[in-house]
Amino acid sequence: MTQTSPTTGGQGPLGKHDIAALIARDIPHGAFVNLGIGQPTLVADHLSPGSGVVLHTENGMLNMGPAASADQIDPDLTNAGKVPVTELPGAAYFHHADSFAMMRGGHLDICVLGAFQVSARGDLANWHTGAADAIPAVGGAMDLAIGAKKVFVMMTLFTRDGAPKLVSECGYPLTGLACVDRVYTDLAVFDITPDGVRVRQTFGIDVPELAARLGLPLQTGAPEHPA
Amino acid sequence: MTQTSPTTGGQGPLGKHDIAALIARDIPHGAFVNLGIGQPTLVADHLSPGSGVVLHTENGMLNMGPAASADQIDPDLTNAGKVPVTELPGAAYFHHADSFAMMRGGHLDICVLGAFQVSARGDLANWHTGAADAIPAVGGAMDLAIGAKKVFVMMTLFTRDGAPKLVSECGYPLTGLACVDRVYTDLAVFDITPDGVRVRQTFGIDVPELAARLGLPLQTGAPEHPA
Amino acid sequence: MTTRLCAHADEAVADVQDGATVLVGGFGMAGMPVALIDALIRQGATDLTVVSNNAGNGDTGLAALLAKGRVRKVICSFPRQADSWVFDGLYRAGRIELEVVPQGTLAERLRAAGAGIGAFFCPTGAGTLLAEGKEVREIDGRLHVLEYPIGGDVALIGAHRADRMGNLVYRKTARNFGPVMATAATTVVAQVREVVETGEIDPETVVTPSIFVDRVVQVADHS
Amino acid sequence: MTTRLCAHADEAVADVQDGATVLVGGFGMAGMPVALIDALIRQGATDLTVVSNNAGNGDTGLAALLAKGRVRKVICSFPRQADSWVFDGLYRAGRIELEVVPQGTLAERLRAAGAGIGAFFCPTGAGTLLAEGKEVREIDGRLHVLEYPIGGDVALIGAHRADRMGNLVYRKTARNFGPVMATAATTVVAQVREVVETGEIDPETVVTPSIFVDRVVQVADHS
Repeated sequence: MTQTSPTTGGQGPLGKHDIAALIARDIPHGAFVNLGIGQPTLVADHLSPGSGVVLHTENGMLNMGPAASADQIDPDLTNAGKVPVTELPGAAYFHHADSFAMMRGGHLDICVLGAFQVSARGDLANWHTGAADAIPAVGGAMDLAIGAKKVFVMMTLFTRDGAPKLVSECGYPLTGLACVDRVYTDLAVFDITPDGVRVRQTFGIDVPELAARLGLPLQTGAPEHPA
Repeated sequence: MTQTSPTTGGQGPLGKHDIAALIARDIPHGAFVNLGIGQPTLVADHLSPGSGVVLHTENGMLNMGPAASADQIDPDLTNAGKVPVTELPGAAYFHHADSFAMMRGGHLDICVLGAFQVSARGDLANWHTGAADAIPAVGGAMDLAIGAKKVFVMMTLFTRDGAPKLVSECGYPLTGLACVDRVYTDLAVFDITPDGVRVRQTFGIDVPELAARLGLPLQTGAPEHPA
Repeated sequence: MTTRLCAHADEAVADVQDGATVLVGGFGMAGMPVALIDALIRQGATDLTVVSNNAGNGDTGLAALLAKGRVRKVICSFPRQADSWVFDGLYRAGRIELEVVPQGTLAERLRAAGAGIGAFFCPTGAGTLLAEGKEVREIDGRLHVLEYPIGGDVALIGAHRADRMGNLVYRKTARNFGPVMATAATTVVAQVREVVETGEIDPETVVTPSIFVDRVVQVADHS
Repeated sequence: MTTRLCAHADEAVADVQDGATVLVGGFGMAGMPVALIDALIRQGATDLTVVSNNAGNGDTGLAALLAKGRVRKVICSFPRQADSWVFDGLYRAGRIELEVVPQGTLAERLRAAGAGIGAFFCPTGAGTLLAEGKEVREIDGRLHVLEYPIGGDVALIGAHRADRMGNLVYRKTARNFGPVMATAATTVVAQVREVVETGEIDPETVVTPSIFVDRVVQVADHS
């Protein structure tokens, strides 16, 4: 894990496991957290047993444990990605309406989501490419986007083609309006604040270059409203 | 229990236990029933163990048993009138939101309520005298009135002063609009139908006299839409 | 009314009508009422609207029902999956309608149907494609979308254990949509692994009370 | 965040602010958090809004809180009872505000606060005094009243057993408003009869998961 001051470029870019570790480090002790599906689930591997962090899976469970080993697989026990998982002491099961009530009601401290794009005011696009022949499928993405107290996004900062994914306005169909609080990427970590995008850390790139490549004004310095 | 054809007066008036027995007889096998508080709870005493009727109490229980005897009293187990009750095999407990969701969602077959007044189109008044100094208190009355598939009212047909309680328009503040299906009284049983009030049975009074005392047009003959 | 124990899944779904709206429980395979879906395929009802979290996987279960052309419309949160080729093909051929609903809103709309709620203002999806054409209102500074109930004619759910009265318990995350769908349909059919005597399920642990359950079928596990 | 086990009820309610909205569980004495109410009386917070099914009985508990003049407003379904003389006196003297809400609507408005629902259309009370001044809409041929959430700053609830993480189970009809109030307040305090080790409550039977519970106090039964 690489940590630098926001104004000097550190080693980078980070790999997805490094980003996951960075997010894990920023999750407060005892937080209730949903890791969505896909890459954000890597964050779980970096949470220490002593972290007290309780994982929520939207298919109806709190205190979800790690992925099940071959001899632990139980078809009745999966995460939201339908991967077999395990149960920790103190777990609780509940039905889908209760699970999403918990989420939408603002009881989760943090959720971590992937994204196609995040806008400078925190709009999130992560469910639909907008392609004419795409079959729309939203799952729990919109619920997660608006539900948790803090929404963290985990993504690469640029597409394979080099296009920024942190943008002034999302081009993809939105998942939620002004819902993202922080964006963890391979090149930097950003806070979305009422004053705009603030750089928390960079990895192998400096802020002026970052601003130039993103084409966005970037704030630096300590955030006024810490997450 | 006295049963007569609707057009001839039988013995009457009925006492509250006779009315309760009459209602119990009309509850189909296996029905899910709420008996509210007060007099309608007498109906439970007339349900045979083989009736398969399941009692709901809105404070969160299905398959409620009879009132607790002295050695059965458990402060954690009461009915909606806060009377200690018992639990039958196959009981289930649930919280208040689930209990009233069950009621409002139309899952109860029958509820039996007391009333100050019922109108000819089935409006119910049973929660508030409308007196200027009365402290309003509704409890579950409005939820019960609109929730069950069939709402039965159990009451005397006239006040102590001789005023009819089955009326063309309720004078008391309403509990629910057009929600009553059948009215069991000491002098007659009535169905509230789209065509008006239909007499099912009378007790010690004939229909012309009943109509005269009520000042209401009354239908007779078999109901077109049996309850 | 009294829950009926059916000897076979075919008996439990015998009266599903053409044009019915069928709620199908399960999230992935957990809680999926496979035996009931297979029975529905044999039964032959068509022109169905299916409400379920997904739109079928592989070639069995819901996918097989779709493949037979029995489903006019799917209401779900996540139709597109790695193995949803049956749905994908029908959709691209214009042979099936799709209503995509955010997963939590799907659960809440089902709950509303079961709970007698006429409609509700929900923040999920506000400002997105899925709110298009829907009434929007700002409440406490936040945009909300007006969502209506989704009720079914029939619900097919998978539970773990029933007693003879029809009280149900589930197991782990196989609980998912079962309890809420059980409140939201006119006729509720549950497949369970085990039927026990009335009184053998602790009343504190009942998840779906018998009032919601019309028919119970015991089936071998994972069939 | 992590649930805190408090040694004494006084510690659990130490930070209740003047002007707070306090949700108080219980139906009659079943589930009534008597020790927490007594602690709140000692603590001294005033100008409170109390949300509870009733408005106090006899001279103890909620009635004692009212008698000390600490409550500005009561939101409840059924204030008037044979032994509600404290409330009755304050109300008739114009010294307390009252909002009467149908019992199921009270539960549902609390649930809405906990479930992030902005408002909901409810058939209960349509056409009655309790709908006066409220938005009404006909949905599917039936009148519905628009109802808004009721959330609290603090919830005081009585449960049966907690584990050290804060998962709660209730007992019989003492469950009543506890689970829904636990979802609806910023700070949730539960008094329980027993605290067990984490892992000793079957995860299938947890009624209020620890995520909703901030503080737990073990108290002797019926105190």
